[in-house]
Amino acid sequence: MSADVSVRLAGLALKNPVMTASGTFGYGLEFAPYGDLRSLGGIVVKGLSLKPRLGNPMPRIAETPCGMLNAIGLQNCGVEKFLRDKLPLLPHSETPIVANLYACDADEFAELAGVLSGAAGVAALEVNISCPNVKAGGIAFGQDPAMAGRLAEAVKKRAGSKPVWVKLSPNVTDIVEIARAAVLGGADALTCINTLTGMAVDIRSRKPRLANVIGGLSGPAIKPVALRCVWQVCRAVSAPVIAVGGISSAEDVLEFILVGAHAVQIGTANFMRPDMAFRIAERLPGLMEELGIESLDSYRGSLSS
Amino acid sequence: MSADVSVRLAGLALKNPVMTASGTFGYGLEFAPYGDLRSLGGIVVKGLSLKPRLGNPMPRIAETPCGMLNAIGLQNCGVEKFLRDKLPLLPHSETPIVANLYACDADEFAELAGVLSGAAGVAALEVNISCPNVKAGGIAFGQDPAMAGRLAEAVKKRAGSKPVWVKLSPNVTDIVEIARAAVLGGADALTCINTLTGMAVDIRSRKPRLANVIGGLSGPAIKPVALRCVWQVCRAVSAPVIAVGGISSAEDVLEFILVGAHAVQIGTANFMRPDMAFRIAERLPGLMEELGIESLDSYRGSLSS
Amino acid sequence: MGNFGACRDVSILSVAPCGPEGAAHGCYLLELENPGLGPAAAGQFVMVRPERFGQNPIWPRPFSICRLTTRTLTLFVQACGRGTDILCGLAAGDKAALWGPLGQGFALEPEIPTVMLAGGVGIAPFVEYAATHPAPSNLSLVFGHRQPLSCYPFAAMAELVGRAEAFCEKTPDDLPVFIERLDAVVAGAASGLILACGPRPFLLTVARLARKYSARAQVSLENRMACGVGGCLGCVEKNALGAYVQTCTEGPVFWVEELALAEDA
Amino acid sequence: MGNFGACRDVSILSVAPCGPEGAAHGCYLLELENPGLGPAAAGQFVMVRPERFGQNPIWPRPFSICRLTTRTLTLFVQACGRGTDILCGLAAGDKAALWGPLGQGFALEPEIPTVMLAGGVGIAPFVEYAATHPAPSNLSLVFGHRQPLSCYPFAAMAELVGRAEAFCEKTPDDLPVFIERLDAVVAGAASGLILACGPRPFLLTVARLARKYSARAQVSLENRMACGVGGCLGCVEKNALGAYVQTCTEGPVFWVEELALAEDA
Ligand SMILES: Cc1cc2nc3c(=O)[nH]c(=O)nc-3n(C[C@H](O)[C@H](O)[C@H](O)COP(=O)(O)OP(=O)(O)OC[C@H]3O[C@@H](n4cnc5c(N)ncnc54)[C@H](O)[C@@H]3O)c2cc1C
Ligand SMILES: Cc1cc2nc3c(=O)[nH]c(=O)nc-3n(C[C@H](O)[C@H](O)[C@H](O)COP(=O)(O)OP(=O)(O)OC[C@H]3O[C@@H](n4cnc5c(N)ncnc54)[C@H](O)[C@@H]3O)c2cc1C
Ligand SMILES: Cc1cc2nc3c(=O)[nH]c(=O)nc-3n(C[C@H](O)[C@H](O)[C@H](O)COP(=O)(O)O)c2cc1C
Ligand SMILES: Cc1cc2nc3c(=O)[nH]c(=O)nc-3n(C[C@H](O)[C@H](O)[C@H](O)COP(=O)(O)O)c2cc1C
Ligand code: FES
Ligand code: FES
Repeated sequence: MSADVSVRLAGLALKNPVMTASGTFGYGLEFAPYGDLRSLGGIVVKGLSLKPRLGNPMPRIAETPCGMLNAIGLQNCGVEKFLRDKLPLLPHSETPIVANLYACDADEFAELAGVLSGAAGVAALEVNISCPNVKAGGIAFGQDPAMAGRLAEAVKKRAGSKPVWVKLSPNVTDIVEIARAAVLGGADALTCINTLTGMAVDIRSRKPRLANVIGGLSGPAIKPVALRCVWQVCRAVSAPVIAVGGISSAEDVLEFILVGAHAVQIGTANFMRPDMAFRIAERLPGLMEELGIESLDSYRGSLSS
Repeated sequence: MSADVSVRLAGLALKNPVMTASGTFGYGLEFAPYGDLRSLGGIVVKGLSLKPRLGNPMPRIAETPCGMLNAIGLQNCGVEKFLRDKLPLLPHSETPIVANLYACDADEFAELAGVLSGAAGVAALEVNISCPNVKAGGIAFGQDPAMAGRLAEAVKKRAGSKPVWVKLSPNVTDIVEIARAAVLGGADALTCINTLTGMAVDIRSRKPRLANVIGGLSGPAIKPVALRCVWQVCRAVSAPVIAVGGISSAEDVLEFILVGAHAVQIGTANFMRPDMAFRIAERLPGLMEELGIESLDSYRGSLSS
Repeated sequence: MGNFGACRDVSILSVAPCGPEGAAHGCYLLELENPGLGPAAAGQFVMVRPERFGQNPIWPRPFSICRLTTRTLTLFVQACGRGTDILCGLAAGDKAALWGPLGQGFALEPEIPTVMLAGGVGIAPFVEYAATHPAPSNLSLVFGHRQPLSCYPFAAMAELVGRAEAFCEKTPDDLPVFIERLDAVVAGAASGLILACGPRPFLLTVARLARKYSARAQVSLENRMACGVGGCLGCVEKNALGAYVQTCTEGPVFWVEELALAEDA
Repeated sequence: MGNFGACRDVSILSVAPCGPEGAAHGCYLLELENPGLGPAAAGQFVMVRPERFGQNPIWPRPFSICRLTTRTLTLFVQACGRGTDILCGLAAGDKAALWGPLGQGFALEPEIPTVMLAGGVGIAPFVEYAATHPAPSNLSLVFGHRQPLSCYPFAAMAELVGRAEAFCEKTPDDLPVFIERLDAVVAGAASGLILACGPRPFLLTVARLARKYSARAQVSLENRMACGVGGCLGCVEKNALGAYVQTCTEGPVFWVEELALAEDA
């Protein structure tokens, strides 16, 4: 009798709660040599924009204690090319493929949603209103409740039948306020959290370690912040929450389910070893059995205090 | 020819920029067996309140990747007992001893400042408007610019000749806004940053790892966030900034000076080994010589981009 | 770097499983250079932070002084997590920061019959206690354990002290039997001195029995510690007056009646 | 845990200083189990992440395949930071995650006179290149180094290839002399094939000289990498079209004219 790891998430049925986080798993295909993509609960691809984007100058990444900084700047091949060249190669009929959307204003977000709403192989739209690494829009969207609500609404209107997830920034005074606004705007689920804004410098060259100066902090270092954000948001809104931030083991997955998350995404940990997400998905049912947890539904949000 | 590590900081002359952070160095005396307290640039003692405080229930601390969470809840012996029993034992004529103030409202802060303004051995007052671990006041003060300004003003009015430092929270959308308000309110210097709000749970017992549920994240894990905050604040205000967050080596000290800090505080790293702050203070001039840095004044804020 | 005082960088002299089955059960004896630690009372502890920790884990780890000679410090360590796994995987020559002796040790009343109640790794401080006791025949030891007896430094102690018994807890059913035995031991020793070290539930039982029989008893707590020197206020325990006291400086050893021991901390 | 594909857990077979002075200068040869890596082209690399890293450092580390046999993979590693220090301190039996061969190797044109320009640890891929080249007498090696020559796998290569010379850069004054020598070498080899691996300034010099003499040249970049498999977009380099290309999948070896090599990255 194996533990039940299936999850219903805003209209999607996931085999298991282990998805991959946008920007840390390429377009999925890069990781196919390291595991069976169909064994994952879902795959969120690199942030897509209407037109291809060059991204930021190099260097773009820096290592930090138990984590890393990135300022990729949303380099991507554009939504058209993704739909034409990448999506057909992904196992979209067996595993939900989620598009992560980046745009500079509400109109552009709406247009992008419109393009993706018609793509059969796309299971959901994740709206990135929290990228710290781009000049226009980006994080500012995710720091203003009114703006967050407006963007959620704009995307939802054009998303057709696709569920809309809004991805929140932790770089705010009150994440609950933004979460509520996004749900009011029409978000079907919330993804918590994007990176923390950080910085690193080289004392010898006297230069920032990222050409962009500031970047997004991710990895195990930020797990306590992610856990706090997910817990706060789960208590405040009824929409399901997808947790992301520093997860690198099946134990970590259960921590986030315990505070109320429906599913999780593996981000930076995919860099620790390219089979990480596969290993975590495989390990989860066994760990649940060891702990006497019959199903995620029974465990979810059962934190006592 | 030894590098010049002396610092002038809002009216104080420090031998070197290496101070200790409030709450991580007891009342100073606890660390006397591990080094010469007079060799430090300054000692900021545990947060003091008008009356003694019990603090939060246990457990109060939890280890996290490259960091820790604490929810001590400002347990302290009260300002009277500090002035009577602790301060006289500290080398206050050779090393600045800084009082860290905690109170529940502006009146109480003002009263506390009044008491401390008359204490000859206290070199400066650091106002903690950013503690995430107490119910009343605490972090909420540091998240509202108007409130931050009001508290700075209230303390400054009663501080007499003592310089007033305001300690900022990173748990805000825009730390610069709070920094500006504190300086307008009369802060002579700003301390950046207090802890990030975080959480940890135990998947077996299904309980939070802290009795207080949430706590403050500190240690090397948060250094990139602290560095970003210090850089932002230094560019925005002319008041000197005292940097704190994840510093655990002389190299780290220079990183913060490079982005504009006047001085630094060693916090969680004091737990890694009780002679940490002493070692960093001793190592700094040698490191500067190796890098060809003649004085901190010449290096401060010299980040190129 | 100079010497700053009581925190020293020392070499690991040896790491060896305790007994033939020690490795399989994670029980090790670590021998470190003694850099000149002051005189220690049994029950005091040291903080150890191997270089290998890097920045993760962040905290040092507290261990009872198991045996201190002029040249060496021996710790008895159970590998049960990240930090102890790293420690038990060290080799001779590896470096660690070491400070101590810290805290308050056990009461020593040489003429008084003294019962040592030890649970698991809680036996560690009693090795030193017995070895430095002026009249070890006044000592008796009751030892509850889960791993094979040879994994603990029990045999040598048994030879030294007046009386020693071991109780192996193999299944949960054995627990009430052990508690019954403890009840009898405390009842019989109520006029002497009782010292206990072990997991928290074990100490709570001892505290309850001490109250029941009005015995003079001390317990050694193992609260989570960040600094070990009184600087963080993280390791506190509620005392009988309702205040939180630091177990690293005012403990780890307390008289039972000093504390308001809660079931849940 | 099952086997998920091309990322495997392997044992370290040995870690040994390279030459009698290797340890003093941080130069090591690491021998790992070859878990069945597919056929590799010299210039391709592997990602290695020892268990010992824990969660800090977070990234694996990229290393050129220095020698690959059916049973073993040899890396030539210079200890120069946190990760390489840990790697060079490993012992036989320690475990590491290993994936590869990754990226694009050097062009192989057996009949064409080929000059290998190596700087420091940049010699590593050329060991494999020479060992697997069908006509090594067509190869020549120009090697710039700072540590004693015995710290590098130079001698064995010198025996194998047609011509080998080494240039020791002892002081900053030696640099212009070395660059002059490189100028002459590239000028003389302009009709053949030039391959370069080493620090970025060295590669920039080679690229400049290749343009100057219209030589066909490849350079192997050592950009910072987080994933090594094309997943993070962190390791990019600007190409001649102004786009950012991943050096882990489209490189690390590039034809000089493919790139817009900037002095400063
Ligand atoms: C005064 C004192 C003396 C001790 N003497 C010994 C001894 O002689 N031999 C011995 O093997 N152990 C002793 N311990 C316990 C030892 O310190 C812990 O087992 C060790 O710190 C766990 O570290 P870890 O990284 O392996 O475990 P972790 O991975 O950190 O945690 C494993 C478990 O141990 C608990 N834990 C973590 N840190 C501590 C801590 N500092 N104190 C108590 N529990 C903790 C955690 O909550 C968790 O349940 C002593 C503890 C104290 C406070
Ligand atoms: C394709 C490729 C092949 C390589 N082959 C070899 C080899 O055969 N032998 C060898 O000794 N080294 C090789 N390197 C370089 C090696 O990966 C780095 O020396 C190593 O990652 C540094 O890790 P560290 O933790 O010791 O240094 P860190 O402490 O991380 O940093 C030390 C210095 O190295 C730089 N650095 C950090 N990470 C990298 C990285 N991933 N790539 C390049 N520079 C980095 C930092 O900016 C810093 O200046 C190769 C690199 C690449 C990309
Ligand atoms: C290299 C890198 C690129 C990322 N790109 C994106 C992106 O395109 N869109 C997005 O919404 N989040 C992006 N993120 C954020 C991650 O999806 C995730 O929210 C964050 O890294 C926290 O999770 P982690 O700690 O598990 O990495 C990126 C993160 C990294 C490290
Ligand atoms: C155990 C602990 C107690 C603390 N107590 C206080 C306090 O009383 N007042 C205060 O202003 N900050 C307090 N802090 C915050 C630190 O002074 C510091 O701002 C923070 O820990 C970040 O620095 P670090 O990463 O170097 O520890 C405390 C931090 C810790 C870890
Ligand atoms: S462990 Fe820090 S005060 Fe006791
Ligand atoms: S290292 Fe991640 S894309 Fe190249």
